[in-house]
Amino acid sequence: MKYRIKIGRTVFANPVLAASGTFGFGLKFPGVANRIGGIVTKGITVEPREGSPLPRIYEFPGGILNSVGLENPGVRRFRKEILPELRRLKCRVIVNIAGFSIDEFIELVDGLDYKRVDGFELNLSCPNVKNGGVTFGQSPRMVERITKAVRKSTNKTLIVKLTGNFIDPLKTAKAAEQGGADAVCLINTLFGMALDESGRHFLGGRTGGISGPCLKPFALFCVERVASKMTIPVIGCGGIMSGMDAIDFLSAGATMVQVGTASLVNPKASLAVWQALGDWCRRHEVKDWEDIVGRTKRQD
Amino acid sequence: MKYRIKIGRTVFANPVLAASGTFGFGLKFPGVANRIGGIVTKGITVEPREGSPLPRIYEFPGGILNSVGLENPGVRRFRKEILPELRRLKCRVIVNIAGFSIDEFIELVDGLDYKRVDGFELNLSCPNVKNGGVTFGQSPRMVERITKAVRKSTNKTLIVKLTGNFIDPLKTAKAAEQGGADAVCLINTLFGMALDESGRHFLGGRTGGISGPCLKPFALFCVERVASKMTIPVIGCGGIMSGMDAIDFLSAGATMVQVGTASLVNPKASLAVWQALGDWCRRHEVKDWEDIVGRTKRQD
Amino acid sequence: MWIEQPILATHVKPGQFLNIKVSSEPDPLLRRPISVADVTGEKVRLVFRVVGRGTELLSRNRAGDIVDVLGPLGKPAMIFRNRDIIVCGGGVGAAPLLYLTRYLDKCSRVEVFLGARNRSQLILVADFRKLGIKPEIATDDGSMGWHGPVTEPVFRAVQKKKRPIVMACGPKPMLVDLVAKVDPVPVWGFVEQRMGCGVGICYCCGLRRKNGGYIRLCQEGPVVLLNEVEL
Amino acid sequence: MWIEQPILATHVKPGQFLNIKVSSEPDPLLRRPISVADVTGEKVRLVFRVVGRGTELLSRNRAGDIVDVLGPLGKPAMIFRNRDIIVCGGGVGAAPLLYLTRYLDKCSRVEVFLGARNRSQLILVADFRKLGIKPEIATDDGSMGWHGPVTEPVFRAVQKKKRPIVMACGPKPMLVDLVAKVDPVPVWGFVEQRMGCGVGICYCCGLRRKNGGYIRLCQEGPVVLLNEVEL
Ligand SMILES: Cc1cc2nc3c(=O)[nH]c(=O)nc-3n(C[C@H](O)[C@H](O)[C@H](O)COP(=O)(O)OP(=O)(O)OC[C@H]3O[C@@H](n4cnc5c(N)ncnc54)[C@H](O)[C@@H]3O)c2cc1C
Ligand SMILES: Cc1cc2nc3c(=O)[nH]c(=O)nc-3n(C[C@H](O)[C@H](O)[C@H](O)COP(=O)(O)OP(=O)(O)OC[C@H]3O[C@@H](n4cnc5c(N)ncnc54)[C@H](O)[C@@H]3O)c2cc1C
Ligand SMILES: Cc1cc2nc3c(=O)[nH]c(=O)nc-3n(C[C@H](O)[C@H](O)[C@H](O)COP(=O)(O)O)c2cc1C
Ligand SMILES: Cc1cc2nc3c(=O)[nH]c(=O)nc-3n(C[C@H](O)[C@H](O)[C@H](O)COP(=O)(O)O)c2cc1C
Ligand code: FES
Ligand code: FES
Repeated sequence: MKYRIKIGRTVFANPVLAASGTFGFGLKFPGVANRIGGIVTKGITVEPREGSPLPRIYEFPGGILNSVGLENPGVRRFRKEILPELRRLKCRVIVNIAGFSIDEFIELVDGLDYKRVDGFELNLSCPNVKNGGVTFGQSPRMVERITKAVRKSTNKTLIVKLTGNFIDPLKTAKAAEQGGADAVCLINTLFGMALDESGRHFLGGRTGGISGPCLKPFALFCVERVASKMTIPVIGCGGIMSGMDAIDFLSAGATMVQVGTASLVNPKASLAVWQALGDWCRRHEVKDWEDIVGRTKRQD
Repeated sequence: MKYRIKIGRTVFANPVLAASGTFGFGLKFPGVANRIGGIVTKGITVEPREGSPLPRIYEFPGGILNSVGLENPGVRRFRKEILPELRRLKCRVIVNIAGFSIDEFIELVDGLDYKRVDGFELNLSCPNVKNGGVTFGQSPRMVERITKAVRKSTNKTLIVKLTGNFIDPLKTAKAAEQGGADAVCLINTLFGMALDESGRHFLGGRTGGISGPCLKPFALFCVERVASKMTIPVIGCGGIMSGMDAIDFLSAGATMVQVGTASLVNPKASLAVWQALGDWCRRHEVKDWEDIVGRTKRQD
Repeated sequence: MWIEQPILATHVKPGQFLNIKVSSEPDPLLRRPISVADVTGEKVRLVFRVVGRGTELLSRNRAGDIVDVLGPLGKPAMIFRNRDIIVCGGGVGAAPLLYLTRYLDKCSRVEVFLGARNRSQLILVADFRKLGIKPEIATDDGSMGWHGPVTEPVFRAVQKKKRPIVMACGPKPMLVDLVAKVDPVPVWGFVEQRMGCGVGICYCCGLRRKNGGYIRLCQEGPVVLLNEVEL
Repeated sequence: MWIEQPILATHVKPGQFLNIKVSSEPDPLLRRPISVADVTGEKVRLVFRVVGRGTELLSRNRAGDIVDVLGPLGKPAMIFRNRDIIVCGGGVGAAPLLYLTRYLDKCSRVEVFLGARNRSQLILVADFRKLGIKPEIATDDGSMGWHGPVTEPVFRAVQKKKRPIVMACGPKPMLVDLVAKVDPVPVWGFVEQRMGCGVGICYCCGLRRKNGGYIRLCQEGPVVLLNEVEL
């Protein structure tokens, strides 16, 4: 069986990506990055960002809350310091970008028009920033406008990362499709918060985003809801910890998957997911991804 | 300290209720029901409903998925067989009602105009029915229309139970307030689904609703978001397993809380939550609910 | 596994089950239902097979550990008097039948049939013998007793009786096969179904009746007249 | 607790930590960071206090158990040569200082100060002695050594030295107090911060620098020049 998958102009060696924000820039673990489908970088903004006050992470049964607040060096330092390093990687590199206006999104793709950048993931779903992020992703109109504007500026592969927070992702996925996206990624973290014993917000950023195993049933629901109604592929994300989790997302209709929180627990998690997925396919003599992708609906 | 709380015309002995669908009709455990603030019954519809095919429950790290599908005897048999039994209870009884049209909601409150019914909780948020339920709760306009219509038909206490699925609960809470609700309850279960090893839906009803501990961070977020912007009280619900969980919801702005899934694990859970909450108040020498309710915002 | 709880031991009847919180942690969250296999003095005996994480955690308990148990739950099985009762257990399904047989044996004529995949999967044979009953054995691989499904010797036994009653516990396919084979003889069976609360408050354990509607297995069951439900 | 892992033991340097999955279950999900307290042969020693569920589960390990450990992580502490080094540990903070002192002692003049709430909370005193160092003790209740905060004897010691360096580990209030007291003497401290990955890929462990920006504690730390960061 051929494991390759093409999305936009990019051919991925296999359908497992490291999710944005949970694998840095892939440089710490090139041995992992080079053996999975590719990596999605930490979100990059036009200006450098310090991120949220501490603490930034909270644990609860089944998942975590984070409020990193898009800490990143900004596009210029990313270009100068990180991009050259990324040339060492052999895998596909998708840069996750977060603009606070349409112009910023264009500035970001214009400023990253390098060969080493295989494509962009538009982060229209970060719950940890005041403007932009999830507020864009909650408006189908904005999703379409931003996608369209970016599409005009670049021929590179374009993934739109959507939210399940307070908006039907089918609406925003349709908008991204309309805007010319090559794929949508479902889903980013869900809104959440935690208090300490004195009733104060536990996280420095007050509220955060839910990720980890407990996100899976909801993310799977979103993927199934959206996938069969789209002409562009869906990338599934949310609580994938194992190869079987990945297969569930493919069954629900995802063409590829992203592994997030699992990498915090085990930096090799995305590779482990891919290996387990590959093993499963061999064991079940899967001939073609098409046999698995979307099989839930077909078996209903 | 006085633990009593008044919502609409109803005085509750304390702020802990058993959530709808997770405590039957309160008749199995009168010793629990009579010592908490009150019970909310399993959802009642006009016609009897068989509910969803099996299995109806699935477990994952941090929570469960259920698709009971509103199995219930219908309003007539409820009136004939269950209502007389409910007279044995001394606590407040709120009947959770689920109509599939505005007329049905009116039929339900009209058919339940008995003294033993202290109030109604409009279920505009059930994810396990094809029409009505969450589809009503995703439309602020429908929420307002239904609430208004029911308000005209009854003077009893009126709670509107809202969803966090694909809609900003602030919008629907405002609509419920506008419609004349005495309180809103946040939140019902989140959409979710699970697959079995062959890629088929695990639940007989295909998709289900997420509840349990992992729902808490999201529910808490919803409560905080809504509570400070409303003139009517918010009842918090989602993942409350302990007294400390309840205090978190009060801190975030809830006036009362409902205990759901915890009762499946331990039928006395709601009473245990109330006892722990009471103990905590005594230990911290709380003089008034107002000292706790909404303290997070005040301490920010 | 034995649970020592005098009140429980005094009150629990054949057919009833316990709902056990296998871990004090929130995961796994739900309790696991296990039937009562026997009662001796102040002790309740449970026999279960490790099939997943819940039963695995339960099996880790050592003598002296305290377990969080809810019960007795469910409706006691009917104890028929002066009838010919054929008791049929498959695999770990033999467990609850032991306690049931102890009761039935006092007031009816009881014959016991135990089936399993092979000899080593057979359980509680000696315990039945201690009741003074010699269970007939059947194994799928013929490693002991009748070579084939236990439902066959049961079928033959049923034919010899007047107005017999079958009481069975085992895997779903066995129960389905049994009901079909002995039709129209009434078969009372222990049914397993995913449960939420086990106490009748969540409606997660519905079992479909042939003439429509669901019953709550944790209330009307777990022992039900199989002829009337959809398995 | 001792972990036997030859490669780990050869490579781990003072100041580094391990990130430990305390349970094979998904809950608790995240690893728990624990500093290396010492290395003997092929064994790495960890000393930790049970403060919550994670450390509780970790403490349940018995000799021979296999633990899932990631490391060595973090930047090794600076090993200054030919300087006067004042080592200051508070409570369980003494742990990573033991291994550090073993290194420092070979190339600098080292004095060790250990503080704790009371005598029974003092740890590793004998182990320091085995290095040939006699730690000065301070307890809040005066049950052993100086009666008062350990930062006071440290302050006095610092004043006697030329260009001293303080290396400290302990609760945040102690570190804050220390930096203020000995100012402008450089204080290198072990900082504890909630971590996500421990390997620099999640940006959850930010520590604010006084002149702006965050550093990742798991990368630039856990031992950092406290004078430059906001605690
Ligand atoms: C009334 C009743 C009596 C039972 N008595 C016995 C007994 O005496 N001995 C014995 O070995 N087993 C018995 N079972 C089955 C036993 O409850 C399951 O094997 C057990 O719950 C599986 O849990 P697990 O975590 O090990 O497996 P998992 O595969 O992890 O189970 C996951 C989920 O499925 C549920 N589940 C899985 N299988 C079953 C099942 N067959 N029935 C109900 N829920 C299930 C669990 O409750 C849990 O929510 C009984 C079941 C019922 C309903
Ligand atoms: C680099 C580093 C080295 C450490 N070395 C040691 C050591 O040698 N000995 C020792 O006893 N302790 C050490 N700690 C602290 C130890 O990691 C925490 O006590 C432990 O993580 C608490 O987990 P818990 O589940 O028991 O507590 P919980 O209260 O359940 O912790 C919940 C969450 O908080 C985090 N957390 C809680 N307290 C801390 C803390 N102080 N620092 C970081 N995360 C925390 C946990 O990672 C977890 O995510 C170190 C911490 C860091 C960052
Ligand atoms: C610490 C952390 C940082 C994240 N940062 C980003 C980010 O910069 N951009 C983004 O699009 N998503 C970000 N995410 C979201 C993840 O990429 C992923 O969508 C989400 O965590 C759900 O998947 P998971 O459950 O596998 O983690 C972050 C998640 C975590 C936990
Ligand atoms: C088995 C089950 C049945 C439920 N049935 C209803 C219902 O009939 N009506 C309703 O409004 N909510 C129903 N709910 C939702 C709960 O009342 C509650 O809002 C939700 O479970 C979240 O709270 P929890 O996490 O404490 O369970 C049900 C939940 C469960 C688990
Ligand atoms: S398991 Fe809850 S009603 Fe039967
Ligand atoms: S803990 Fe993840 S970057 Fe430091």
